[in-house]
Amino acid sequence: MLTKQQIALRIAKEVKNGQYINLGIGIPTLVANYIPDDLEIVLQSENGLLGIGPFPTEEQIDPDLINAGKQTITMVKGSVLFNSAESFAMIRGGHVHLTILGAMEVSENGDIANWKIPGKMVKGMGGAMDLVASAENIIVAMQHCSKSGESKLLKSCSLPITGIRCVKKIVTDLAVLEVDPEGGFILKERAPGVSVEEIKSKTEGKLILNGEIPEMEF
Amino acid sequence: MLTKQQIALRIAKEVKNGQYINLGIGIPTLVANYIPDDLEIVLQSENGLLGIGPFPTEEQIDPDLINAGKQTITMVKGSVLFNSAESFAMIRGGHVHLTILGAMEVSENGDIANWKIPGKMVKGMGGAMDLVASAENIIVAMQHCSKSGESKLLKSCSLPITGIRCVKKIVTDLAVLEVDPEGGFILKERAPGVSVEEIKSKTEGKLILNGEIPEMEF
Amino acid sequence: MINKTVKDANEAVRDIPSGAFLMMGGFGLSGIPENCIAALLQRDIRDLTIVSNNAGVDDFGIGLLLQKRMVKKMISSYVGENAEFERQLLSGELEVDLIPQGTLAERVRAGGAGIPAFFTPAGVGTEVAEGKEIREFDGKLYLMERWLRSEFSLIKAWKGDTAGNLIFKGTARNFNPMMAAAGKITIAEVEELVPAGELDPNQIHTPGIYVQRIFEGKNYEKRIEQRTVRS
Amino acid sequence: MINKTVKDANEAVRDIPSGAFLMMGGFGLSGIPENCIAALLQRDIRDLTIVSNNAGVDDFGIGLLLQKRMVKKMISSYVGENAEFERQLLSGELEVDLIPQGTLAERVRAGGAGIPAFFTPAGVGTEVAEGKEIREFDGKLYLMERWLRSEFSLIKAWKGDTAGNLIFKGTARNFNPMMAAAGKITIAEVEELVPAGELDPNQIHTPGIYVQRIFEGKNYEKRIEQRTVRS
Repeated sequence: MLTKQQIALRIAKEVKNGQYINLGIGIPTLVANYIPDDLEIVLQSENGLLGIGPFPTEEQIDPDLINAGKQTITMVKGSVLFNSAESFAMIRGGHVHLTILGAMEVSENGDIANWKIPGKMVKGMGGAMDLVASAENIIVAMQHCSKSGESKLLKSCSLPITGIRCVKKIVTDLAVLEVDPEGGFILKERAPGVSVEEIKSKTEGKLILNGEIPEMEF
Repeated sequence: MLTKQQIALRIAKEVKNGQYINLGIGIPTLVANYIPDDLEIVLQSENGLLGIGPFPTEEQIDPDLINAGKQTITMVKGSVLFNSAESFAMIRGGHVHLTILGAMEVSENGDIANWKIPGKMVKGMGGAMDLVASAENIIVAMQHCSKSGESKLLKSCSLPITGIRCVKKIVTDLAVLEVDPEGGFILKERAPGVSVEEIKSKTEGKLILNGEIPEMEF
Repeated sequence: MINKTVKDANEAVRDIPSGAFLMMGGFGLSGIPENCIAALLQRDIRDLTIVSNNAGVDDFGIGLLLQKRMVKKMISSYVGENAEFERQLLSGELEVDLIPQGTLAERVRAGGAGIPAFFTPAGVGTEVAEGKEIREFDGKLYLMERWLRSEFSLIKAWKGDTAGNLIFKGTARNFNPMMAAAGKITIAEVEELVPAGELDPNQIHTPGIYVQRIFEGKNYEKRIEQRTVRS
Repeated sequence: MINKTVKDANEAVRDIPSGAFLMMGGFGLSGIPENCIAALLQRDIRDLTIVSNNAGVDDFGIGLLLQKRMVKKMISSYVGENAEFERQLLSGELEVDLIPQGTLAERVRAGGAGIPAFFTPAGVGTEVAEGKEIREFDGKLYLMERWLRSEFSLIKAWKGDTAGNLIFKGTARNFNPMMAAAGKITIAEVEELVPAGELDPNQIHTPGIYVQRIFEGKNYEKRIEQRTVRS
């Protein structure tokens, strides 16, 4: 089973040179730490920045410079600031190539649920619905099962949906899976030491097995 | 009969303190010369400037600073530059209070035709359709009759329309008229020495006379 | 040039009535109209509807208006980080409309730009789509969304001039420019107010035409929600 | 940061094919991509569709492309000042779509922003409305208009950096920023190209994310159409 850091590390391998990327809160944020230095990529923050840099030193802290998680940040060289309408014009217009975000549930047709648990407090969807409806490539970082052991890769989502038919790839603590446009999770890679049988038993949705399934390499 | 300068002078009296104004090409441009100095107003140029100043001196000429008529201009203090989408956001959103423009024909319900003469070369409507569909107050500056003596204040426009039910007031070489929301030109003022009868004979659309019609004062 | 200056926050918000429909700039606590919120707290008004991406925290920003029970309804994209908000919502004292952040930004932009409705893919197939027109363009489904316009927009900029031209700083820009344009009366508070003509016309973020009142604010706290530093 | 630099105009436009759908920035002759137009003139391509507010004059700007019969169709708001244009139009060699200027600007903006359609009051009751959906919102009539997106957008800025961030000057900004965002491949020519990091991130008009190729142009003529001076 992968740690959160390993999930982030594995997702970082999906990043291609020249991409503009939006990273969600949680594991996705960790991905930034593992992107190879020789790749030219730009991180977008939907509150109005292209070119997120590392966290600031104490001296660099600026209350007027935060990311979408309201954390203090810095800018890299070549950054640009803009307003929220421009930010979502970028997202909706397909200019941000890759969105990496967390999920509570994903369905075998690529639906995602990650914003609301009925009966519990509702915090709102923030920019998630815009992001999943727009980016050409959407990768989900998540645990394969809930804390009580229920599969989070489902035939259909039980929670309120954030977006439909949008997830392309899922990296969990157990596996890398792609969503088949016809429906179903195509198992691409196993976490080290995890068997196909275990993944199958923990995937409620249709699991598609094509030939030998390799272990992930790091 | 008023000269073009006098038409502009009369229209300048309609300008109120604090207004943002778009002036069309021709007589409307002349209006700027007659706005009293004690009024704080701002002129908008739809190619991307609020705060049009006077024409430049030879030394001030800048090819990157023109008005919507492609003339070289200057900026006043407090000016701001923006793109064409922002410019028409201002216009369409009703932020520009007053549009003054020329017309080939106006109808008694406030329709205006000023962009196309079928059979002749078509140059395009530029920003006119956006302006007449949007501003809360639209004043037309025009000659009462064509060169061949035909009335240009009509029951309905014969030329292709620029916008419907939008003109609020018309200042011609003969008269000041308001468009009645119910239909008809309400005669408000006569040019010096011009009789009500002459105006009536030169207005094809319904002319509404309420009491004594005063001569314009300058 | 038209002078939009008012004396201070109290004068700027003096005529906002109970039941008013307001917009307030800011993302989290960044770029919020601190002085205007403080002045509103002095007024005896209630039943406000507020469009704002977030709802502040318990003891700062819009959270202060919630504490005084001045708010009837919030229109926001994300309202976590606020226990008093949660209490009022669950008890039925407060209404909330949750809107995807990009849709919120674009609806406000549309309000200022005179676009009564537009189509966006955000929310298709979700509960956000309920009751809305769905239409296919070029093989993809979109929702029709309406503009948002306010009676008063309360915004915060870094620098401004007496003509109402504004420059924002960093990510404190966020929703402020669109809300400026979408307000029937827009009140801008700025950290530094200069005479018209001192700002570069080519570097202004919000043209003064959108601003009806402007004043130089004071004592900005600029509270940080998540203070993160490099390890 | 991603480097978008190409060597020159010839390299930038090398793969624009016959029949391409292009956008070109500029208002009149102000802010037009002079270097890209010159490079296109060297290429043996034709049947271009060009979205541009105007069509240049006989011997400058897009007029040069018209002279070489490279243009099949213009999508513009105003096309006066051009005798060759008129000749080709009347003879049926050239097609033209005339669009209200604000609608043109917003359709291009919508293309970049992923808004497939929106409503505008411009053109209601006119021949522009023919074949379009008309809808009433809050008692006023509006037309539904579709987005415009290009295969290549050719734009001109004042300063730019290697990451594609752009700053425009004066009224030469006009349609350039929206066209940058609406292009699948956007080519920006700039008067001065600087390394990423030299421009103030708070003062950039067009974010580099919209620009795929950038180069420093040369020999800008910046012809003036109506040279007017104070008397």
